[in-house]
Amino acid sequence: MPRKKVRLEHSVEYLSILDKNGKVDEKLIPKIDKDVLLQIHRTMLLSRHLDDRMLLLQRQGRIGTFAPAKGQEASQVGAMAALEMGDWFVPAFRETAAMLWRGIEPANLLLYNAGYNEGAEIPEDSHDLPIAIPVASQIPHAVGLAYAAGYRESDEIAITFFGDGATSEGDFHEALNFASVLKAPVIFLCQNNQWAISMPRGRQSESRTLAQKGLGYAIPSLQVDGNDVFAVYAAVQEAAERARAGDGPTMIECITYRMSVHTTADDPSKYRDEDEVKKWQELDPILRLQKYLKAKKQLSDKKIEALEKELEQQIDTAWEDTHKRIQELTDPLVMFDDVYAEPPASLQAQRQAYEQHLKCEG
Amino acid sequence: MPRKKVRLEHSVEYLSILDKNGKVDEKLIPKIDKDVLLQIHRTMLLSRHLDDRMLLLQRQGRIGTFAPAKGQEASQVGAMAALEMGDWFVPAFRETAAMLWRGIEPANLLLYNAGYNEGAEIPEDSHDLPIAIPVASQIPHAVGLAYAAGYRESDEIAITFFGDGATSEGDFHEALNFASVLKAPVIFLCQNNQWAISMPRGRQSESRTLAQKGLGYAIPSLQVDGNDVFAVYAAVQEAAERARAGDGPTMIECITYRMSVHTTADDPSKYRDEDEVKKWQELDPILRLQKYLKAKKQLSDKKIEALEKELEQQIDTAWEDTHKRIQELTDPLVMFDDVYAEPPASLQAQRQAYEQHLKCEG
Amino acid sequence: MAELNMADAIKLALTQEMENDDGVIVLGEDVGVDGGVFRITEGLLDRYGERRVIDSPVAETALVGFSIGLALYGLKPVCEMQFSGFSYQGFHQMESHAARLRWRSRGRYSIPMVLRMPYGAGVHALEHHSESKEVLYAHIPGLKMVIPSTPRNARALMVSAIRDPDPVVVFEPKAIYRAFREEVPDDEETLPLGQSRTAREGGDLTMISYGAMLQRTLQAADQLAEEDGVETEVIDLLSLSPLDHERFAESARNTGRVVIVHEAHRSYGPAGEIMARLIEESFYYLEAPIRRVTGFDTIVPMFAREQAYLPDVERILDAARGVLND
Amino acid sequence: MAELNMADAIKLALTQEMENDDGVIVLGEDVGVDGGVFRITEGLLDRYGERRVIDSPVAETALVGFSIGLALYGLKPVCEMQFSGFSYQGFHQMESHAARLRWRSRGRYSIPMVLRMPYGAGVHALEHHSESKEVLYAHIPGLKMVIPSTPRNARALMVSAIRDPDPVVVFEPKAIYRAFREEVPDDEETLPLGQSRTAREGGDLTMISYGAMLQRTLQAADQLAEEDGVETEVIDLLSLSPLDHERFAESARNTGRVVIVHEAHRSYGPAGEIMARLIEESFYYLEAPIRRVTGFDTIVPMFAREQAYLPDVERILDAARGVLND
Ligand SMILES: Cc1ncc(C[n+]2csc(CCOP(=O)(O)OP(=O)(O)O)c2C)c(N)n1
Ligand SMILES: Cc1ncc(C[n+]2csc(CCOP(=O)(O)OP(=O)(O)O)c2C)c(N)n1
Ligand SMILES: [Mg+2]
Ligand SMILES: [Mg+2]
Repeated sequence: MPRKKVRLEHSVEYLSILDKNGKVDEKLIPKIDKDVLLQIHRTMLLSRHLDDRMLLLQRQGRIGTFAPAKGQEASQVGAMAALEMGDWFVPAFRETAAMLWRGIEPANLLLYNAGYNEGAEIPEDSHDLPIAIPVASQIPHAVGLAYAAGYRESDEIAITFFGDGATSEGDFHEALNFASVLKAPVIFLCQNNQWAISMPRGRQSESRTLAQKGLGYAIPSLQVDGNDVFAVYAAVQEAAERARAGDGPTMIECITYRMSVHTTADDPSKYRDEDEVKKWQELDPILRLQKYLKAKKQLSDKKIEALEKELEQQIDTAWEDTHKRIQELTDPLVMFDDVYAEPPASLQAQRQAYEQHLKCEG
Repeated sequence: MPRKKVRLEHSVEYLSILDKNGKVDEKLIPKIDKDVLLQIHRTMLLSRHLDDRMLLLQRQGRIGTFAPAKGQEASQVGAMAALEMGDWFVPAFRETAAMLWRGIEPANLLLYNAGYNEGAEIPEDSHDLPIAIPVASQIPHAVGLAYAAGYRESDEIAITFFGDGATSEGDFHEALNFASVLKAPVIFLCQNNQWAISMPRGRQSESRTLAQKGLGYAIPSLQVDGNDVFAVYAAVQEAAERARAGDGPTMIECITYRMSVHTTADDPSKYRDEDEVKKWQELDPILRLQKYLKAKKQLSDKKIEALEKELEQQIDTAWEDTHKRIQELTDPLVMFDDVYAEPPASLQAQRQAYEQHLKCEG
Repeated sequence: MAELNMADAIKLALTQEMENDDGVIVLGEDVGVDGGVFRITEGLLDRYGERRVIDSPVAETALVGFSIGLALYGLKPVCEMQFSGFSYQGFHQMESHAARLRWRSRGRYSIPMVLRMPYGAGVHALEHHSESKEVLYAHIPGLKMVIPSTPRNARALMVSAIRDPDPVVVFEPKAIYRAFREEVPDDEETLPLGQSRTAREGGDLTMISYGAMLQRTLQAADQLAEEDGVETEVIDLLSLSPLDHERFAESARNTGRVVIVHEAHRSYGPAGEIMARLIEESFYYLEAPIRRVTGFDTIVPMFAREQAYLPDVERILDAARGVLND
Repeated sequence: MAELNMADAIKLALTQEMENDDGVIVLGEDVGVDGGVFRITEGLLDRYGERRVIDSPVAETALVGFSIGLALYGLKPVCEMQFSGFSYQGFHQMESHAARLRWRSRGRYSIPMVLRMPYGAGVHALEHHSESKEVLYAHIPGLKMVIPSTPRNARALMVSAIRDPDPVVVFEPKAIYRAFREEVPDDEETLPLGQSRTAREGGDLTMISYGAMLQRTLQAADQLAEEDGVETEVIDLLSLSPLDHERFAESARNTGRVVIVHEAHRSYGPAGEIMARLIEESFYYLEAPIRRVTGFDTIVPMFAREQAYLPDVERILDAARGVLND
């Protein structure tokens, strides 16, 4: 009759496979094809270079505000590489590396960041969602997609990305509960990059881990070293297996770090110490993977150098293409497109009136 | 480096003191003055009788829809009795018993349920909030009130009531996180009455307890037998001490049962078994307290009978008063009151036009 | 052909569309076992099972966001908000995503979802159960918003809404769910979204209304004919967005005198847009100031006084006679 | 007296009110250490400490709901939504509680809170950062909603909003946060909420605008004077709710010709209500159909095309000349 302990369904574990010197725990390392692993590395590096270039372009006023993925490449590419292309990818706004893995063209990202909706164009057969900016608001979409896939007896599952800050939003909470009660085959991937703009992780929530928030929904949840591409891959692979087996959602907290600005409109010197950034630079996910690959003789400094040159050229070309396309995208009437499948009469009238106005001005 | 367990800050316990035969665990029973305990009993019984009367009045078409508290009297009165009148009481829509403990007049409740805003009138010095109907939406208010009290260096704390269904809403989640990071002196009292209209507790959330949702915020959380007035009192008392000591919020899940309809607009026979109700009737919180009081010779069947007669008379009088007041409340222009401190000109104009219209019709 | 009330007519639409298309999924709080608090979805769970008729936790944001996910996959969710007064909890999902995902993805995705909800006063309900804030949805580009007024058009609009490739918000006038019956064809019937109808013909005065207020407007029109010998044309909007101004502007050009009736609050209520369109389309024909009979800029009072809040036949007649004498 | 831009003028209002009244609490995402993403709250944390300047988790519902709790206690929360496009997450708290608690408690409680947020396009921002949906708030009884247009009135309105016993939504035109400076008195200054002003006098044409669009409207007015010899009276609404129609209706009675300019979407946008009031108050004086120059019924385009979405001087001139020639 007195106070008794209630046994919970789940506990929280922490997973790490690759250490900062490039050494791995061989018992835990997931099987990844050598080519695939090199592709993972290439994508992570491309993302890093693209981020750097975009920062430059933004500072020159050539493109607008964007949110760099720098430092989070392992969390993103590691996760997507563990999934199928038919699986549904539901990003927030910082998933450049994940988007690149999915085959989204750098030129499209550049165009999008230059302020053109055309950059968000998605091929008809793709299962990628466009960027979602309102924090956490994309999470329920992934649950719906996953449920729908299950309803259609497809093998597809869904993954959604969000940040540490997003775990404070109601959308996060409601979506996790839905996923749990409906056993939706979805993976919730929280990139805990330690900051939500100026709010440090420690003040976003009092809970020791963000993973433990999953306990409230009886969702299996774990923390992984998010700068360790193997740990992320392994965790997502396991979650995907569970989802495909009909065992419902998983929550994964990737411990990572936002190595750059929040967005290009942000000035982190107002709120964080450079020392902290330096500390995390030692845990840089790309360097760690490179150490591993070099030890395994799958990569060398020379090869990396050559690869970086190639990526820079790829980005040069992409920006040239983008630049050209921008020159062509002069028609403001595009803003009337795609509001509805069929524009209603009043909207057509507005378009025509504006067209007329432009003609008269022109 | 491999998978390691993360130690959590809290665990979930279950507390029960009074068993269904009226026996108590003497080590755990909170100290409650004999008079106070009789007052608790009286309020619980008044609530029960008022519920029954209101059901009758509703069926006769004399009052409108309301949500009976029947079965949840211990959770409500036990909680409020453990607090001070200066503490802030933030109810949802089913807190009749708690409201009665706070001194709200049965006549006011009747008037409110008859469709008159006047029934929600609150004395100037009261710290009671009016009924809040949107599920979970009142929870953040309690956090703000509690924080404000702390800011003003007052000893006051806040308590808010909500149901099992409410734990699925984003408002619940965001409010608990706020309370935790701001260490607000607030008590979250979840009356898990097993149903949210037609949705059973088991399908509202997959988690074994609702209390464990508190773990996601590192909020000390416990489950109590909500039909055991001593357990509820003890838990709230402990939570209040913690809050007043500056140690922040507590979440309490009271396991109780909605013995009546969801509201008078609801027909539970569509979704639940009478057997379930019968099972819970054996755990009726009023009967359990009466067994205890009778065993302690503080109450007898005769005294109970006399008390019930007295309460019925009290309700008779209240309804007569209400009935009279309704007769007087014929002025529809009241609907323009209290929208703003000072009605803006356009609203005044609307009021005048309507007044004019009524005169011409009249 | 059966005589149905509006509740049953909507149920017929849902049932037939679920039967026609296994992509149609019904979801909401208490829509399954309980059949919905207004019994609109009664019987669907037994017929189509719990994968297609989803009793959801109490969580409107997730309900709407999850529905968007279903729609992204190509399903056709019909999501119920238990009352329009609780739909604001899911509003940001409608504004930020349902309305924009076609646009944001340059047409790759569409959101063929229906968000249906009872709205309006007059059923002796609790606070928040009598709202009429259709403007909040009608103002959002990318959404459509319709409000039926009779059983037959309720059924036809619901079918069209379900089949529409874009998100459609359906406000159901709960006050007339069971107020009267109308013949509703057994066979499928649709109505184009964005098209109003002439509910009564007349050449002296134009009255524009929709939803539950249409009945009162028609009653006033009849009384005007009887008592004043005035023939009123009554336009039933049916769709607030897109708003079909052609019909009412034409009527206004013909009569020169217009009264608009709605139960939404007055300021920034739907009448404003209707008046704007009338100015744009028929200004030179107007012989008197357009009048509007609306809910007041007060909170909808608790039910003892809700009829005072609502436009009634007297207030409509007052305005009509005012306009006729201006 | 200092020359301040609008951002600094608002900061001045906040600082002085925090200094005057220790019940004023500032809260929002990144308002503390970071000083707000637009630096409006910069310096407040250092001065008033973290009990009064609260850096909040990313949770708009709680931000608004928590502010309501502070207000219930008698404090005066000034709550920032980082962008108006993310305020819908907290909208239900405004609609269901902030607007109603005075009414619901029969005057026992009041909600002296300010919900302030940057709104509008023109700063090359991401999606959802360029919204102008003021109608959503202006339509709700129980709320007030103001939109300043210059540094000086921004400061004065903010002070009045903080002191007002009712909830006030302040939309801050972010496009002109730093666009120009104006003399702002050091000493306290207030402006009654619900009062418009005449920003320019003239007898030939009335133009009505507010917020960031006011500058463009004034520019168009100047151009009309120069090029067409037309004198335009420009009314700056300042307050959308309550809406002060006296001033603009009077101007319309004088000029007979009216153009309304706003960047909100056209359908069910603010112009509708303004046109309704004009019909009600000045119909017989109108010599031509009122015209409105507005944002289109499209989603605000990404920034490469946002200027095409926004009313510009050309479109305003077009409408003005149209009205003058009608
Ligand atoms: C609903 C909402 N509120 C506020 C914002 C403004 N905002 C953009 S990003 C951000 C912080 C997000 O932090 P986190 O979830 O950790 O993601 P990160 O930026 O670190 O990737 C905020 C507050 C927004 N985009 N959406
Ligand atoms: C935001 C919101 N959504 C839906 C409703 C309709 N509704 C009223 S009570 C209720 C169920 C609430 O269940 P619970 O929280 O367990 O409280 P209980 O009724 O059992 O006391 C629902 C869905 C509402 N009032 N508010
Ligand atoms: Mg983050
Ligand atoms: Mg319940």
